[in-house]
Amino acid sequence: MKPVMVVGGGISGIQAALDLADQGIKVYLVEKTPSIGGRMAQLDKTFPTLDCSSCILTPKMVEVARHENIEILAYSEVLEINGEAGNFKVKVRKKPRYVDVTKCTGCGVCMKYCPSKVPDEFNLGLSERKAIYIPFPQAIPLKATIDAEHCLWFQKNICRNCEKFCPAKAIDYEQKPEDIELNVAAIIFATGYELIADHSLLTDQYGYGRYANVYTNLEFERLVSATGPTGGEILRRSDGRKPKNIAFIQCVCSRDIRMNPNCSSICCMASVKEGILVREHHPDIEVTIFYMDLRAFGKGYQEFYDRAKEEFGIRFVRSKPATIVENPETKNLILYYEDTHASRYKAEEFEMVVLAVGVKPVVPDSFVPIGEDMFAQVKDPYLDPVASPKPGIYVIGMLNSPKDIPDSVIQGSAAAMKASILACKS
Amino acid sequence: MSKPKVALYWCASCGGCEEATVDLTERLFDLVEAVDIVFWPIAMDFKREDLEKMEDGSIDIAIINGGIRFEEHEEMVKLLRRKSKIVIAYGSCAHLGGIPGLANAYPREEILKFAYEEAPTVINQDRVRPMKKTTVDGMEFELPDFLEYLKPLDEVIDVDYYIPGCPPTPDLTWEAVSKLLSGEIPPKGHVFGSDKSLCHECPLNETKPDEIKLEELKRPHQVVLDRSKCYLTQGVLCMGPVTRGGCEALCIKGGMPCTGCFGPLEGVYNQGAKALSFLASVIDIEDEEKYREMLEKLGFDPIGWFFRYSLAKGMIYRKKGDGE
Amino acid sequence: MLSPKYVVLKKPDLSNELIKLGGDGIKKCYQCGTCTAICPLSKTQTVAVRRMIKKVQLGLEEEVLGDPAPWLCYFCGDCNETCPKDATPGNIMDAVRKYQIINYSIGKFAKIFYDKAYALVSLVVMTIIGLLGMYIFHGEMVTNVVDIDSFISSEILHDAGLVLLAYIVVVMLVHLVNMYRYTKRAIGYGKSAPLGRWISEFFRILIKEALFQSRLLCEEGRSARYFAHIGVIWGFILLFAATGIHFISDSFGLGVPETVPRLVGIIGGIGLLYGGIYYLIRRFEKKELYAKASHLHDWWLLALALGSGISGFLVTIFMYANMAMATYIFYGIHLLFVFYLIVSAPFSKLVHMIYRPFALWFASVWEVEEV
Amino acid sequence: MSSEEVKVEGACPTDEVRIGVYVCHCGLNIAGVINVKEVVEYAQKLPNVVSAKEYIFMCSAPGQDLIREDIKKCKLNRVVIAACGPEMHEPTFRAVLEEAGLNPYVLEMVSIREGSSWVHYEDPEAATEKAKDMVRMAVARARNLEPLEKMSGEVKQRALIVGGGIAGLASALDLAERGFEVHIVEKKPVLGGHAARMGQLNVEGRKVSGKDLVDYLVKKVKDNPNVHIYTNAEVTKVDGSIGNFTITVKLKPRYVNDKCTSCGKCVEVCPVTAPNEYEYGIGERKAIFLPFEGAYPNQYVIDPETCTFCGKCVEVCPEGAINLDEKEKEITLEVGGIILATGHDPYEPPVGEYGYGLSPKVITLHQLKRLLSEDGPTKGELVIDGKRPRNIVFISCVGSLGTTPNANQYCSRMCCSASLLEALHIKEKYPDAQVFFVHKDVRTYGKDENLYWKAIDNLVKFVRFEESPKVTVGKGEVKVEVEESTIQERLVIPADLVVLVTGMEPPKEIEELRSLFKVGCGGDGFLKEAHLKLNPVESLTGGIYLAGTATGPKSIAESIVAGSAAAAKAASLLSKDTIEVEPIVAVVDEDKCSGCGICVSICPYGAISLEKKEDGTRVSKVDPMLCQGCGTCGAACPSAAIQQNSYKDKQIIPQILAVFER
Repeated sequence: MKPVMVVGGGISGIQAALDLADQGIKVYLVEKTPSIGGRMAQLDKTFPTLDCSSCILTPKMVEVARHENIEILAYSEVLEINGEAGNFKVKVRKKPRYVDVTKCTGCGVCMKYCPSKVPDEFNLGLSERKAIYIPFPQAIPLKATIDAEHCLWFQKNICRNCEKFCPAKAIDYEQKPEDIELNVAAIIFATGYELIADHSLLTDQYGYGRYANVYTNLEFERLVSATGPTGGEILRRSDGRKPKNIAFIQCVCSRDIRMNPNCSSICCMASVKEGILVREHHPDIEVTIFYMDLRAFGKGYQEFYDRAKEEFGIRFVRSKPATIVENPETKNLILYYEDTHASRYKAEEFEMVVLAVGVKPVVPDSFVPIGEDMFAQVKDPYLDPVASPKPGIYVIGMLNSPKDIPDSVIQGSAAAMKASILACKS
Repeated sequence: MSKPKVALYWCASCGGCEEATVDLTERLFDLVEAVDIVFWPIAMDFKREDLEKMEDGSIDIAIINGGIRFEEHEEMVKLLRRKSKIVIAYGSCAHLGGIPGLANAYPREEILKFAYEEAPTVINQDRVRPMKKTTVDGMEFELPDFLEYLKPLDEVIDVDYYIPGCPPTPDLTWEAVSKLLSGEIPPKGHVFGSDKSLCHECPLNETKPDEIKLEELKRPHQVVLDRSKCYLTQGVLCMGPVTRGGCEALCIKGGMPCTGCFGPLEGVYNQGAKALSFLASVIDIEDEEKYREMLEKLGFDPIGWFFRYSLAKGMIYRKKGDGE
Repeated sequence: MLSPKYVVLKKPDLSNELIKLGGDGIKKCYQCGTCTAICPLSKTQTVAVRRMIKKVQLGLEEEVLGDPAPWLCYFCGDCNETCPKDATPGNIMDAVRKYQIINYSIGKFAKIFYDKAYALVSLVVMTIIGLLGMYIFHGEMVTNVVDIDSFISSEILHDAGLVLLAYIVVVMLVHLVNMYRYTKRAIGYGKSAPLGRWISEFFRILIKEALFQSRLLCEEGRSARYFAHIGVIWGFILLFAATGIHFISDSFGLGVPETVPRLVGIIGGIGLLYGGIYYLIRRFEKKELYAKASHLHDWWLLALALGSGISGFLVTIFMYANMAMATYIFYGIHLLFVFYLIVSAPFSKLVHMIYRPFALWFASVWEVEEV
Repeated sequence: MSSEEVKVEGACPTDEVRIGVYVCHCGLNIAGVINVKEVVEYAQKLPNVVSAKEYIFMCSAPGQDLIREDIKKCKLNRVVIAACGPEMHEPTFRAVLEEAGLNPYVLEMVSIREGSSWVHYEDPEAATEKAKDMVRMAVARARNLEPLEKMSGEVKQRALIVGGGIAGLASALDLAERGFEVHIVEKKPVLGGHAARMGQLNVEGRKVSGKDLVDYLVKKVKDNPNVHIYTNAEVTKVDGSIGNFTITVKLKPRYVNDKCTSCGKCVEVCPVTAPNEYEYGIGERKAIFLPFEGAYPNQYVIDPETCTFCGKCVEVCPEGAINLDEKEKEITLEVGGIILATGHDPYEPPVGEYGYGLSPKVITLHQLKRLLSEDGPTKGELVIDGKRPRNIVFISCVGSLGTTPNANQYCSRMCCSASLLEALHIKEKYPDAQVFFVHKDVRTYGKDENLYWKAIDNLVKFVRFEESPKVTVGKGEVKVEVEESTIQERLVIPADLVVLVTGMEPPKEIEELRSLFKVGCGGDGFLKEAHLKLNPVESLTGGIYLAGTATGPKSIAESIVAGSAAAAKAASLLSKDTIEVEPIVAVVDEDKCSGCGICVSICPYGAISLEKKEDGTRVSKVDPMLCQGCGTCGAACPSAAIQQNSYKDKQIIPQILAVFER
């Protein structure tokens, strides 16, 4: 049985890797960032059960780390794929961490002494990390990484604090990128998604980036998270004060002909969940969700939505606000919208606005064919929805189409099944 | 060889346990034949002085019923302990605190206030209360003081064996006594009765389905019980599962669910909590509101239901019992 | 608030008719309401662009015909710009305006101005009538000096003017009655307003909206368009006033100096020319949104307004230059243009100058609670 | 009082308890806050502790060496490690114990990092004191830890798939191609489930119908020698547990054998008619019938419920393929894993709900799909009451979102897309038809948004309601009255056809399935997954996996993916010869158990059963292969007879009492 490669260490990639490894198949799990975990690691809680996201994800991550059949290639990227189904030759570049992972114990001493501060990607820039860092406490592998772009040694040839203080003597400034070639039977791409945050619509129409108190949903997720930059306190970017009311705007950069005609599938429930989290912790904050069609389609979602309305008193307004104007003194935000159920035009002031920004897949270069809708093409949307038109290559999770966690997990397992058939034949 | 010397004493109890001894009926004669009763204030004229006069360890078996509520009880049982080789806690009150132990739900002051001032049948305008020392007609009297809490026997003295029940059944009493007399000495701390719960000997155990799911709870007076079917499955709280067997399911046979007088099984640290836990496990109501409604209708009384005999004997409670 | 009446869906293919009139965004709109929310007029009065589109999509013909909303819209194009579905709500509003003009008109006669062939035929017919009229009624032309009366006598012109005035009044009355009926049913259903309100609103709208176009001004950055439109409106008013002064002075022998109406006319003409040329350029540029979608009826109005303005100017110039023949020829052309303008007025886009204030009037009387 | 006073039964594995305590610095994670040295000194003084040490990283190789050496040198028989939570490193240290010759289960990890240094970083002194408390408690617990042995069971490398719908077929095909033997048991006489009757699935490109998909899968499955198909069969008994199930299957008589050539002569003579359930009640069938064209097996079947056994068919059958005396058979299957692909039922509106059953002009979406299917009763022609409908009104959320008193609360996920698809088919076929979609939210999630946009583009009329619409059935006339909420108008739509967009419901036999396979159901009535998000195709019962709509509404493509996913889970199990389970499971003390059955009622994994002993009394029995070690039974057991290894009262109670020992 040949090994299988999984590219992307988010929840669907993790699931695919585990299901393959459990069948006795060797798996290479390639992850671009220093740690596996993906988007789910950034979430506070998950709908509709309100399970703490890391609490349910971390055990899976640990399982991956401990599994004898899984080799994690974190901080690595696929460079080249040659060969064919059953016999791929994949060139993977292990980027230099400048830390000897066999020695590093993840103690975090280096991070304490590093003087260089960098916006923290894990918290979407809402806080800072150091130039040597572990992205989050549950990271796997729990190893430090030097971000050479911001490291004083690499930039200005000074400091070397981490080397001085590392109790395990694990720092190695001389590390070079290492290219390895792997022979695998199948490749599963689970490269995940990012928010469509670069569109001018966000800035022009909704003032994101111009107005301090406009957030994206992922930023807000970090903001309500107990592990986030504020320790779960909801505080405004402009004045660090708790807002009296929050508006969530759905379908920003989704269902919009200008950049993304698809429905992003997850934002409605994510906003409902975030609304519930807000109301649970701070019943004095009013929450309004502006939606067009509330896509509570999954198991338990409608019930969750009903609870949000009845139990948590979240206000739902059927509308797509047209524009946001900031009150320059209070930094409050005035939303102009039509409540389409009442056919009423309204201008309403909110102290914080969260934009449910749509998603786009992170596309793995030229390795998989991409459709017009930005998402990866599939061989047969009905019979083989996880297979790319290229034989032996599978596309799952958000790369495949917008989907929630359960669907991503299911696709991970399904792709593992398909890949295992191939691996067993070769 | 002289006959074994036996002492009997009662503390805070209703007297039922003494009755239970009498319920040995003709076996009582055998007992009297076999032993020498050296101390039994309720039946014969013995005084404290008589006991004090005896040599330490000269009594073979002391059978004590009732919980410890007065200073007098405390003194007497300590005395008995000194004089006896074996001490048996007899009946629920000595074993677990029993019904009088329910008073532990209230502080001493509240109990006295109610009993001497507020109870509807009391006329006591001067609010006279029993005092430790009272002078009547120039004579000073001393009364034993009312303790802060009621304690089971083993919290005051070392107890060797327990005969549970409210009251213990004559058969069990006879079995225990004859076992001890025959020299068949169980390990210290042994509780007479069955090692399994009442269900094991319950005639209705057969009728219990594999899975119990209760949609409603009822009190015995709210329902006409089908006496051929497990009471618990009929929605009536039966403490059988959480109570030591050994009584031969007398109440069950009499048409009443078990109230738990035999106390918890070995290894169960808190009978009431366990009862609450098992009952919660079998109630099949998802809706919280419905739950609340049911309890309201029921007149839910967790202490009376689950801790009827064992309130004085809680694991955590014991620490507080010392007045800490 | 839920409407009290029951609407039976009788004309489900209404969408197709509106699509023909330029409202093809109907096939895109998913009812998000962005258009209503972005509409600058929403701040003062709910224009409910989205609701209008929905009514069209569903085929609520009577509701569509009775909705004054399209007349409140100035086609600024903000909605088109922000629409996430590119449904061009502004164009849909424009299409509804046309649909209403057609349906309010007698025998739906206005249809012809939305069809090139019919419009051409009507142009030819009117030209023939006009030329024939001039041929029959023209006098002995004095060629050495300019004497307009000698080309066609002012009495004849005055009589013709009176006939046309009567025609306009009668036809417009019929159209307005139609408009009232539809509007009453749609937005005034079961409502009654006190007479005082009718009167006060009439004057408010006449002055604020009709004469000074306050709505158009309410948006900053659009003052050029505002002045152009004011130019056209006041151009027409002044020209009409000039004609009126001349007529009244003549008819009653008041002896108002010839220069007064002429001066008024010239000022009016300048306004008209300014506005007309402004619009012409914009429509050719196709930059602003209203100008992107220019239809036959837009060009028609523009051509007539400019034609009558320019020809009138030329007449004046030639007159002062004392070029008799040129003056007469252009005078003839000018009269033709004016004739076209007047005859087509109740059916063409020009009618908006009546419908818009009336729609505003009805809306402000009946939709009070909507504000 | 001290913990010694609590009676603890059961002897320790060796006479003298010798505990080693190891406190980790975790770099600065612990040592940066807690005074580790102080904790170590404190630990040294605790009873039974013979060695207490600290190290910067206990999990590192030198740290592990230190423990190993100590175990040998000090003859330790219990180990306490005060470091991080057990999640990551408990297995590491268990391995250390094993290598040093100790049973791996006499290890106790105490999380002074997550439990103290991380949360009390502002107060190092208090954190140190808390760490001491935690170590003392851990030592108290460690004293009574027992060595445990891992358990293992054999795995039969075969799978049972219950349900031959699209999800079941997908699972079967994947497992068979992976090389495992698969048994498909389908209750109906034919494979394909609902998917086979779903008609066209797309509007553009290569036309795909549900039937095409089923045909493809059936052909592949049929040709695979690893697959055994039993149609008209039902599972009647399930014995055993994960890795080793014994399944009893009842093969119901079909009365027609494979000599049948589907000539149809029997149908002509059959005198009995019944509504055709395969066409969702449109039209009728005979008692002997072919469920639908091209079904597999393509063989007639007699429905014994309606058949009068008159024998006319036997007389006319030229092949002699009919045998009315055929009897029920029973077979047993030995399998390692089970996939439940038991599907759903469409919601059936009661008569009168939205006029259903009162007029032929009111039908369900499933019926419409049959009418529009090329292989349907009208060969794809939409004809109602002899006429082609012009105004067609879809009413969505029938039976979902609590729109009627009878309806379910949940959203059926697929209905919006499915009905818009049919609306587009109608528009394509009959461009002059007016289609109204009366809806609440349009939930065309993900890429299906495309369908919504297409429907708008094709002038499908969307009518949004908050209050459920009213359907009035007059004389040959049907009217839909609805309050259009976005324009606040009361609309009356004269309808030639009303299509009730019905949702999905758990199948009627869900209760039987539940008790047969010991799987749970959620609040919506569908089978419950082990974890809604991260274990969506596994049931709480080991070795039983869930595919397709068994767990809730799904599209065809989603069902197929779920089928493959369930297959992956089964493949993980079947690819092993034996399965090992953690010995941290519940154990019953038969001497104490009175057979009250409380534990049986509460076990979420169906791992406990009551067993009758020779003396007639009952005792609980735990199947260690099924037990997941959740401890629920231990908490509920009224006699303390059922306890969980490593978490017995004698281990936990001293730990709790140690809290108060200061």
